[in-house]
Amino acid sequence: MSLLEYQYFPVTRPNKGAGGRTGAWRIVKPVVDYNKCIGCKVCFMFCPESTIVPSNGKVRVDYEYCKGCGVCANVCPVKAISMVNEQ
Amino acid sequence: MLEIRFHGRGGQGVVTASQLLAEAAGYENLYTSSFPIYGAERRGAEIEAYCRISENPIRVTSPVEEPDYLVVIDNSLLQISRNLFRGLKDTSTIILNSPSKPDLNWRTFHVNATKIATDLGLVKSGWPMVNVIILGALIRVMGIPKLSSLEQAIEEEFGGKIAELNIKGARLAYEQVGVEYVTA
Amino acid sequence: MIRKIISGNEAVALGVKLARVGVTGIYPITPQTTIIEKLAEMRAKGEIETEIVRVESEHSAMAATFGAALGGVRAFTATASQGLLYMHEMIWWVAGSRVPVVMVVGTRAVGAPWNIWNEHTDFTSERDSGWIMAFASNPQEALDLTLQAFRISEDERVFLPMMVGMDGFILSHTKTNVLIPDQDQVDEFLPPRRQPYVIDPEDPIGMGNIFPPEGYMRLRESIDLALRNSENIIKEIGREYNKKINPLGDYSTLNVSYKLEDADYAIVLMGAWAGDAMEAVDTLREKGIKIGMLRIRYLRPWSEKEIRNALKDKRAVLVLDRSTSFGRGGGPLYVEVKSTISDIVPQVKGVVSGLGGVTVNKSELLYIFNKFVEGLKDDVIWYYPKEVGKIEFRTPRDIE
Amino acid sequence: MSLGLREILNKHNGILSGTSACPGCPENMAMRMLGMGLGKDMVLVVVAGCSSVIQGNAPYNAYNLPTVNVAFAAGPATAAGLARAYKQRGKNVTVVVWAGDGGSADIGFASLSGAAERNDNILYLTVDNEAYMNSGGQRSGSTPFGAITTTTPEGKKENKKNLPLLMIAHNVPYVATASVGYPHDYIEKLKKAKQVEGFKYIHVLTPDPYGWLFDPSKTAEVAKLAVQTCYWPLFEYYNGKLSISSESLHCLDRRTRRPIRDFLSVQGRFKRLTEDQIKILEQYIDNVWEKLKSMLDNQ
Repeated sequence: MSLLEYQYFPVTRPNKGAGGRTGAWRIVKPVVDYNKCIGCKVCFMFCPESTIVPSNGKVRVDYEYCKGCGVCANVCPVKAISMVNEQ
Repeated sequence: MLEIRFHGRGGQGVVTASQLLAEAAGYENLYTSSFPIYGAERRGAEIEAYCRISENPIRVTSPVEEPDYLVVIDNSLLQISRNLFRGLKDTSTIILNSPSKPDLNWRTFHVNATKIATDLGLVKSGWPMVNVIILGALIRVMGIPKLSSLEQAIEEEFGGKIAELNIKGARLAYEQVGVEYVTA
Repeated sequence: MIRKIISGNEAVALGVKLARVGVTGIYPITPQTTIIEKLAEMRAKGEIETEIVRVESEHSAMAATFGAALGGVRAFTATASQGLLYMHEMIWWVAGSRVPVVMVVGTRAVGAPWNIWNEHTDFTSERDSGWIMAFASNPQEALDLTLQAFRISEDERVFLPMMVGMDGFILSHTKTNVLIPDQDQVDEFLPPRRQPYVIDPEDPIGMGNIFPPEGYMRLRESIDLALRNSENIIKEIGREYNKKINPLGDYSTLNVSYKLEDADYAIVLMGAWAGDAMEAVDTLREKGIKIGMLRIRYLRPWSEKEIRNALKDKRAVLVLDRSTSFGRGGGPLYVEVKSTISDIVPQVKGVVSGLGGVTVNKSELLYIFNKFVEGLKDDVIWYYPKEVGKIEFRTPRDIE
Repeated sequence: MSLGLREILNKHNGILSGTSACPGCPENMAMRMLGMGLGKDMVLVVVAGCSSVIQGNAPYNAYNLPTVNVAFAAGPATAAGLARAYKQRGKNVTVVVWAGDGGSADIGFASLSGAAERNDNILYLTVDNEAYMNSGGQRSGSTPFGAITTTTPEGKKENKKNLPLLMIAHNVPYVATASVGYPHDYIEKLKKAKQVEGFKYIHVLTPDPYGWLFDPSKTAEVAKLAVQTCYWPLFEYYNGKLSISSESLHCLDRRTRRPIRDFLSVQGRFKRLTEDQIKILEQYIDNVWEKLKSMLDNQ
């Protein structure tokens, strides 16, 4: 469909970062201790931001968007995630 | 253009009468419009409805104030209505549902539609349904539309037994009206 | 094409049938109720396949119609008065979404107090909402405009919702001769639905999440541009309607002129009373008074060019409003016309009348037009054909 | 039937990283689980609320689903229209309404009730954070007794409106409650609802760290506590039968309930509760369970 130059529609596409990158305001960040991690992925299940990504049977954190809420550290049954201060 | 005003009471089919007349005229490729005054639609309250018939497109949309024909479906309105005769011209004609001829200052026809309805058993919720019957008298007096067009409109509206009885009644009114003719 | 004696509401319902509407959200309100009753009846008889959502409010009627339109089918609803005001929020939402929807408004007064009769204030109060707004002057035109509304709103150069106004009772309940187009004629005129986007899993787009200020404003301007640009498209589609459906009226212009060309005086109005006004114009013409009439058929888009062209060289213009714009002096139509022609017409006068079902017939219009031609002192008058009955005046009460 | 992790991992993710949600947002958790439960063949209708904002800004959208944003009270009817459109087009699409407690219990209740009464073929989700959190935390009909909100600074004086029971009273085919603290239970219920024809209602408790005043890292924990203390019963009503979910079975007996204080004490919004007021809340919980028990006894 050829649309005219003046025609705009309030339509948006699914895309990462629609609400912006986390940037500088994160205070703490989760760090996974892979020696402790048993790969149960409970953290993945609860992460509100989809920033815990299943990887090689365990998980990794997408720090670009992680907001540092700490839910993952709290739900981890083996306490493999610790919240570390940002520099 | 012929302008017709119907008076009756809520529940007597005043609106239906004006619409059937319009539909009958429509079968003869005449232009027509019909509408009621809405508001007091309670059973028993005085109701007005209007119909216009013309060979040309009808532009006017307002109520009929100076009718050529006045149809009174309920003759008790003669005593109580304040609006009944408003706007009547010297040349206007009245068609009345009444057993006897009243003394009015206009060319007046009457037909005992109530008796026709009662004899036919056309009674709804205790009221004889005279609205369609009186149309038989009206079209006879006006000269248009044809009785067959009216019958077609009645058939279309009601169908079945009710249509049959109403057509019978309209025919009787068509035949009986004009037997007594009153001039001012 | 067949000729039938039907009411304005029946004509609209038949238009919906002919347009092959997919979904309609319905909720009753006088005087449009018989439209939705007729649709329900046709559906029950299997004459239409339209899905009918019998919602619990007008707000939901517009929401359901909106949802259906987003889902990719032709969608329709009808309302009036309080109902229109109740769906006001959704009316704006739909316009903002730019998704084609058609609505018929059987115009009626707005409370308080209660009044079920005709006036145009409900309709005119939506004039800034971003909808295309047409107003019929007889049941035939209500049907014609309803059919054209689907075509106009679904044109890719437009993609806006469209509402068609129709005087409550005066048109909605008047049975008169209507030419009903055949289904093939309509199918040829009205192609299958097109819309700018569809919401379904095939394309997981979002509609209506937050737009930052400049983006939002750009969308608003887009509505304005599409709406103003629709003028040409309406004419183009009107000409096509003339050709393919061959109606009684002429749809090649937005607004309709009557005996205006050589006129010194012009009347401007909208809706059903145009019929009585034409009769009054004829009577005055017979007396040698050069008067004509302009009937506004499209309140939006407002065709400045057409209206200026029609009213230029007039000695004076009288605008009749069947609606109010409290505190402005004159109704919305008066304000619009005055702002359009005040630099080329020396005198623009206004009459507010016909509110809440006040009947203004030919003889009353004649009276008004005569007064106008003789010269009105006031810019705007409120005209009452009959004495106003007793209304209680109350002195203010001090509250302890 | 339990949901294997492998199955969940393969499921659709409803949320893309980089939303506008606050850290620890329970609505985001609930939305991600929605995608896991329903897969891709769904359309989302979002009414005014946190979720309108969470999606982020144009030209993008953080919801990885076809999404319609609508006015506050317009969700159920818009969804009904969409569902009818898909029916006309012969498409099998689950239409989901996503509404907060304000949108469901207050401003949108008439349209919710209307859609339920019509048995429109939609799935309605109430994500209940127990106040108007998007506008800064004002009380709603779903705010519990005693909770401090910005419009009840002295604590709310009325009990929470029991929406799930109200929806059961509408005789709809499927009603369930869930909590983001128990993802498997919630996802199971979503999957079940998807198979049901007609109106489906799921009410998810989503504890909001900023409105309930607790540490955002404890979102899941508080959501569990609500269930463990029997404040938030998990149940399912299907085909006219009520069944209590396993996480809540212990609540049927007053003696096995975890004390409500364990739930209240972790939240700032209840910090001013007196002993008498806690008793009122205990009474409320008891009443809810008595009702549920009598429903179980009478079926």
